[in-house]
Amino acid sequence: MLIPHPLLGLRDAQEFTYLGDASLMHRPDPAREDAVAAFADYVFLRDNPAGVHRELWFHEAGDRSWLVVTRDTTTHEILGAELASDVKLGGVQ
Amino acid sequence: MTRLSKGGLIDRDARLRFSFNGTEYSGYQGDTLASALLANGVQLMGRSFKYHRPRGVFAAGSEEPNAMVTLRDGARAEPNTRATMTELYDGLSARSQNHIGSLERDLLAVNDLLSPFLAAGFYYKTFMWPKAFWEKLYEPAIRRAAGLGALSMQADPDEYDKGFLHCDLLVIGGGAAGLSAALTAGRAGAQVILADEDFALGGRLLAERDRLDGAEARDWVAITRAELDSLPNVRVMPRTTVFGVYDHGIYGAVERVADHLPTPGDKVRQTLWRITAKRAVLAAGATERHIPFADNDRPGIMLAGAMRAYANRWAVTPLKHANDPIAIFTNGDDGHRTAMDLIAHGARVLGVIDSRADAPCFGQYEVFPGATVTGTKGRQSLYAIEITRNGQSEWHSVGALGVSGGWNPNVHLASHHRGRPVWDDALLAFVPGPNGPQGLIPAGAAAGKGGVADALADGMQAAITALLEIDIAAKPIPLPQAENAPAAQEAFWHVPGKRRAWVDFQNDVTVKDIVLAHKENMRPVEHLKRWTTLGMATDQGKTSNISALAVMAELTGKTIPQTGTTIFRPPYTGVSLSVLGGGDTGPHFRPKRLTPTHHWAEAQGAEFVEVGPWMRAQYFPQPGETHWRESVDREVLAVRSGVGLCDVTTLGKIDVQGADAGEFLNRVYANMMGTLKVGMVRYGLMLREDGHCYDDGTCARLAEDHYVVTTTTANAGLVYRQMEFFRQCVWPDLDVQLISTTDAWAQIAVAGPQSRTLLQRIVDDADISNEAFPFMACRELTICGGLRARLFRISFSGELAYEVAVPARYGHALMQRLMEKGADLGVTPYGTEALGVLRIEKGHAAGAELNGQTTAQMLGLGRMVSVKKDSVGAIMSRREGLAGDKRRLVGLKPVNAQKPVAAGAHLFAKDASRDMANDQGWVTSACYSPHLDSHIALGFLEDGDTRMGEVITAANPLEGQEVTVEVVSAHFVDPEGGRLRD
Amino acid sequence: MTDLTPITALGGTVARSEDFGVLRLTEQPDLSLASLSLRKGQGVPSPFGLTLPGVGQSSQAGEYGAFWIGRDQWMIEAQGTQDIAAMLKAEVPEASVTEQTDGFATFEISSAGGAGPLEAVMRKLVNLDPQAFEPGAATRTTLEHISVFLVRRAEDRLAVIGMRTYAGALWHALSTAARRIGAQTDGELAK
Amino acid sequence: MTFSGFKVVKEALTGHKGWRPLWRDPDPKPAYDIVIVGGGGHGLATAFYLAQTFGELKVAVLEKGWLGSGNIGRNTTIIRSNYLLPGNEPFYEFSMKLWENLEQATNFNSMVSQRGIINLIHTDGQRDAYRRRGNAMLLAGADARLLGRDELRQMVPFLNFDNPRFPIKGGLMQARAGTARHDGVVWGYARGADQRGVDIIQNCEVTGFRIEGGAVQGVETSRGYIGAKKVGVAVAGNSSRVMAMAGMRLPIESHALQAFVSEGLKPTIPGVITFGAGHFYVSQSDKGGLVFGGDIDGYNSYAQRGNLPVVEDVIEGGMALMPMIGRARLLRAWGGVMDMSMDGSPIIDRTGIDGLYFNGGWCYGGFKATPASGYAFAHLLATDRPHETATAYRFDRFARGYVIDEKGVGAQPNLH
Repeated sequence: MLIPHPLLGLRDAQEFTYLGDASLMHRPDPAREDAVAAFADYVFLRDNPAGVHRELWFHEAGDRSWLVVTRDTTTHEILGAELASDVKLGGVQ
Repeated sequence: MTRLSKGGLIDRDARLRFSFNGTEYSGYQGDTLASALLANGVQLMGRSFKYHRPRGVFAAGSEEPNAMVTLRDGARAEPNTRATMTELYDGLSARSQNHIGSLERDLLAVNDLLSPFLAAGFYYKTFMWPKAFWEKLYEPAIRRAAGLGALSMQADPDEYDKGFLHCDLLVIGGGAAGLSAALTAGRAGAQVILADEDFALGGRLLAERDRLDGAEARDWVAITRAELDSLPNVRVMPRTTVFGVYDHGIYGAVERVADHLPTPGDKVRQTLWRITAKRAVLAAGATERHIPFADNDRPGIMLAGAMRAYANRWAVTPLKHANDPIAIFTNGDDGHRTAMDLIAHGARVLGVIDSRADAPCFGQYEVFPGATVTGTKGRQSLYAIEITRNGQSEWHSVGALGVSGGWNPNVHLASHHRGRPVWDDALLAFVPGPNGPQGLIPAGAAAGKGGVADALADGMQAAITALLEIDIAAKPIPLPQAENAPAAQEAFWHVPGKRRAWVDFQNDVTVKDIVLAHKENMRPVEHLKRWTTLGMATDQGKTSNISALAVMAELTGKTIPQTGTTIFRPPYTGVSLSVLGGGDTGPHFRPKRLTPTHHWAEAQGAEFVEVGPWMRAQYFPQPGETHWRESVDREVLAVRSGVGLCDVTTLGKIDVQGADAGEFLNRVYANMMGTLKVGMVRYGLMLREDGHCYDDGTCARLAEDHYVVTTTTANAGLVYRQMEFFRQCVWPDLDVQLISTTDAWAQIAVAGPQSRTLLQRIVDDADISNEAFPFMACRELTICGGLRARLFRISFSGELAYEVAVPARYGHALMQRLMEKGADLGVTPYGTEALGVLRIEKGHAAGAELNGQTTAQMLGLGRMVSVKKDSVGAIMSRREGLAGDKRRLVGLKPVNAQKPVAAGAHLFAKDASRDMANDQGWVTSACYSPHLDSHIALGFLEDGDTRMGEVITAANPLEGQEVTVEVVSAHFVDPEGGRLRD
Repeated sequence: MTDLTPITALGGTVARSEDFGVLRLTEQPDLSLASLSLRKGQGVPSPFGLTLPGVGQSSQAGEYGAFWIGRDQWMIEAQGTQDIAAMLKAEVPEASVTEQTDGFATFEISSAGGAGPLEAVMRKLVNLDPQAFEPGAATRTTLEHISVFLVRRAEDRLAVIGMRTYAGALWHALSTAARRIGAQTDGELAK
Repeated sequence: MTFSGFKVVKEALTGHKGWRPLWRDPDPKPAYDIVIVGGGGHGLATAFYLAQTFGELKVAVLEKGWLGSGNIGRNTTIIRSNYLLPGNEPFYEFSMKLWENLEQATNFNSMVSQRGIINLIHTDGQRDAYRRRGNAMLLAGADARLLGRDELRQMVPFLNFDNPRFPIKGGLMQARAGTARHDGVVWGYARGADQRGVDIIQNCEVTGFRIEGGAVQGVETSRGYIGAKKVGVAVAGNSSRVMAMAGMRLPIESHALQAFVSEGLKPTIPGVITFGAGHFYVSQSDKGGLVFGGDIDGYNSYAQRGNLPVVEDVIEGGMALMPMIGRARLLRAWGGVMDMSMDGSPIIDRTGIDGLYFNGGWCYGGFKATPASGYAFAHLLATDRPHETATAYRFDRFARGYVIDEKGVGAQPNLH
């Protein structure tokens, strides 16, 4: 696989470590009343779509950036990649 | 000898000796083992898998099902090697396979007589009674007969390599279409790789008598090759099989660098290339199929196209006796080409048996229109065939028979991403479908355009199209004048009859087996394959699958496309495990990390142990010590009574800086880090977000906005990754910068009551007295006359102890210096074994306790999970399953101090029966404590914290041991911690 | 100065160097390194007069060099062994600076036969297109399971900067590739 | 029809005229008592035990493709019960006991072959962990042996004992473990279920659940609506997308796992060998192919194929362990879709919807579980109570904190 790094261009996926669903960026508010239930959903449940999936890859043997990669899980086609910190600070989702 | 007197792409001046089954033969440069054996009149080359039928060569390429040999001898023996793909070299030695006794008199040929009992799926229906006999009798017998070739059982002595290539256009296959594609792209200046599995470029152009620009095709091939070789932007890779298509334009290819040489010499034998291609042209050609008929598997029967290739490229006929007549059986025009080529080479042709009633004739030979072959004779060499026309049969003497059932485009790579090929009614074949891998364009015969003129034009057009997609403008090139050979054919798939008609030769699958599969409702094509083993042999059914589908379609009344194909999977042809495994099978299998004092420890005679990627000194045997325990006991006691030195560089170190560094660490550690004073260290516990313990270590605050944290050796990379995750993905608003510094510092633990005394001798001017530098202090200072260092007063052993860090290049010298300066103090280097004993004595958790399944409470660290703040894992650590877990880390002391406790033993109340219901925990770590002169252990025990003093049993039924132990505090040594603080 | 004697990453007292045909592999112990990370909102500085390079690039100013290692993050290089972290911190006191000199082992592969043999070695070791990795380019990637920085110093010189504790394994990988390429004749290396 | 050696001989002598379809191809009926979604190993085993043990008469199995087209059709065929945790070990041991009597139960030779499994030990820490595991196995009534280096070397002398990166110090062996012929398992259960009246319906894809008042009424399929009192879903690999049709999110990700087979070789490897330091496990089939595998590819995937780096990683491990296999060739590589759960252990449980039951999350260990999974799921469907060996496989273990995490890596599926 090749990951289209937003800064570095196409890079061998072997340089990356995969984490999973990008929803992991949205850690629940620990102060909310149903925090335990919210955290249980956050930690354990996944949409796991057959199709377009937004997911986190860490460029471990590269620039050490976390990326949000949009990829089709049925074809492995990659539709885009962004720096996770930009996504988070940009308030996406 | 059946070598033709002239012609062929062989160098008749270069005679090569070789042996087959111990008999010496000779051939020429340019031969394959198959062509050379045929030239020597050898028809019988192997035995089939199941019935051990005598078999000769059937094809001329990588689709060969029959002529499988074990090539070379000794450790280089290579089983299941296709004679058709083996380039002849001087001294080649090969043996046939899968027979007991000689190839000619294989004792297992008895299986053939038993074939009625061995029909498709027979083994699923029997061998079930009596029950025990399957494993004791039946299966061992089946296993004895299994397999084809044998492993040498020796390590492969050759070297292998891997590499990466990048190009604009990868052209797979160097026949007419591939050459024109490569030339088009090469002239356009694109970066081009042209790969072909053959040792000579040209593909079928070398096997046919096509004329290009009025000359022999091989002339055009040579000129084209020369031009491609001259272009700096084109890499021509013969002997290279592109075996798989992976995601995003990555292709796997194996280059057989030295397989054509007697031994590789200073070359690698093969190289695995991972080719990243922006676009690719699949010009892999087509594979001829046969027509199953009665007894169609005899040596002397082969594909008609292969027969042509042998005659045209290698100047041989597949006969045992040179002047025997040859017959052709075909359902189309293509078979006639073989007859004409053979005649042109002066061979005797009996005629062409053409299933079509209106069969044409293209030359001076007899045609049997509307006829089929319905029988053959000749157990080890064909000598007669039965031709049936209008119900009339007659036998004819022949020495060989060519069979042509049409050509299947080699769609394999185009289907590696599970896109299915589509049926072409005109072509009577599957062609690549629309859902192939992105960027891969089939061309030429692989796309169903097998005529030479068509293939040349299609290859060129494919290159132009592919390059246009990546913004490279390629112009059409002048193509040589060529003609498409007549290729009309009819759909004629097999000759019905009562005798066995082979479909899959290697695995002995016959039309009858398909009929049986149909009868038993094994009709989906995957069931057919699995029930009969069709297409599962080493040739992966290249010559058999489509014919089998056609037979099944006929039985079910469906069309062939409705019947469908099985899935095409990599590799296209078998790839050696050695080349995929890359070569470094020994000590360099995975890289080693060496500590800064590794060479010093080596010089001291240390024993080393693998700890993940690291090599660590395990213990330092001294003269006279005969058992590791003696060394370890000595090292442990030295620390407890004097001072010891241990390289602890392997612990991960992460530099954390920024205005929000303290807040960040508050969030990733369970306990509070933001309140840590500058110049102090705190033990840190890290949870996973699911609330279980993840890692532990220390946080040292070097400045208001600067911490150095340590991790366990095993988790260094993981903790760094997790911290970056939180920094970038969860809290990017915090001002924090992280970088790993594990390797930068050589860190040496100086532990024991004399450690301060020793350190005072190397510290330049800093005051490290207990008052100035108390327990859990840290400081940047200089030692040994100005060397930058960091000193931490932390202890893993429970003794007064420090860790001193210096730039890694000085670790070796620092260790030497400490040894010198501490000689009078009895300074002693210690390894991981003593480190382990010391920490067990002190009750510190390590890998066996922090195994990812345990909680802070279990470790007795529950109060470290701060409730004053949120941190990773804090919320989930309060779930009932974790909060209610009553297991606690305890110390275990055998009642008989000299009786060892085994880590991994399970804990039981003294009189409880030894079963799961009464299982109350397990021993995590165990050792002999020289300090206490007793074996000791740590373990997790139900309600352990309330059971001090209870005598329980550590049961280890696996090794037949039970040890009575007393439950004690995990802190065997100095539970009050006074030694740390003095 | 301290009277302790340092050793090289490969454990010697002098740098190791070995020739393989036209290729030379050399250990370079006299390179000082420190990482520079910008704080939140900090502008890009010019320590030692360096223009800090853009993504995937390196730059040079006198004895100092820099290469990009991540967003808002560079590795600063200096010839010779010196307390580069302290010097750098003095240049850019508001930034996060971390001593990295001994975190890494630096090896240089140089070719007396032009770019060809050097690129052939690269093709055996890293998944980067050598033709696109032009002089001045710098990146981190994996090499035989080891994470390394590569800096193309020139057409015929490549620095391979890997974690110091992996130095021996890295030398093994580099020298194996160099030996195999170095043993080939010029013709085989043409492309 | 009963299969036997006698029958095989008789048919051979009479031209194979008497063979009958292994199962019928019935049209779906309007309604069943129990509909099983998924005609793989687990679904068919469930149907078999529902009919054979629990006396359920109106059962259908719906399969969107051909029987056994999921992971049961492409795996490394290993059966074993060498687990550590009390939530797992009794279940897998129950499965092992069902394997041991499978042929007699189904009258079909699924070639269960107890040639043993050896998990190699490379470090002292690993030996301690395996000792704990071996003891757990014995306590659960399974068999286990701790092998020393010398004993191991006698059994498998061809391993790289003398020049390894990671030394081989011994092994944990389960002699009763081994392999079974994966397709034979499918066909045995399918034929057995069919003979007991189960309707097995191929090419019938479930496209939705009909749920009214919080209770399942039946399933919409590509062959029309089929009513059902109870619906059991056993579609591992596709669990998330099927259960999403019922509005459920699962603690599961789908991942690609590759498996490999070499060309046929004369048998040399006696049982199953697992190389802990190098991501590699291997056995040799009765046909002679080396059947081997390693880690999952690591990213979410439904593509049923994998990539080259894992191929290399697995084979590098194999070569380091057994350098003598180098001159053999890789023949085929497969990719399957694994239901990777958040703790590496499966789920067999009711759902929040009455009458809808779930079986999945098998990670890459589903094959060995097939008999017990089918039996336990049948037990749950028939009695509404979990089987005694499967009580831990609940959905709510995640939220409540009772995960069954053999590897101790937490909620990251690609590490299990």
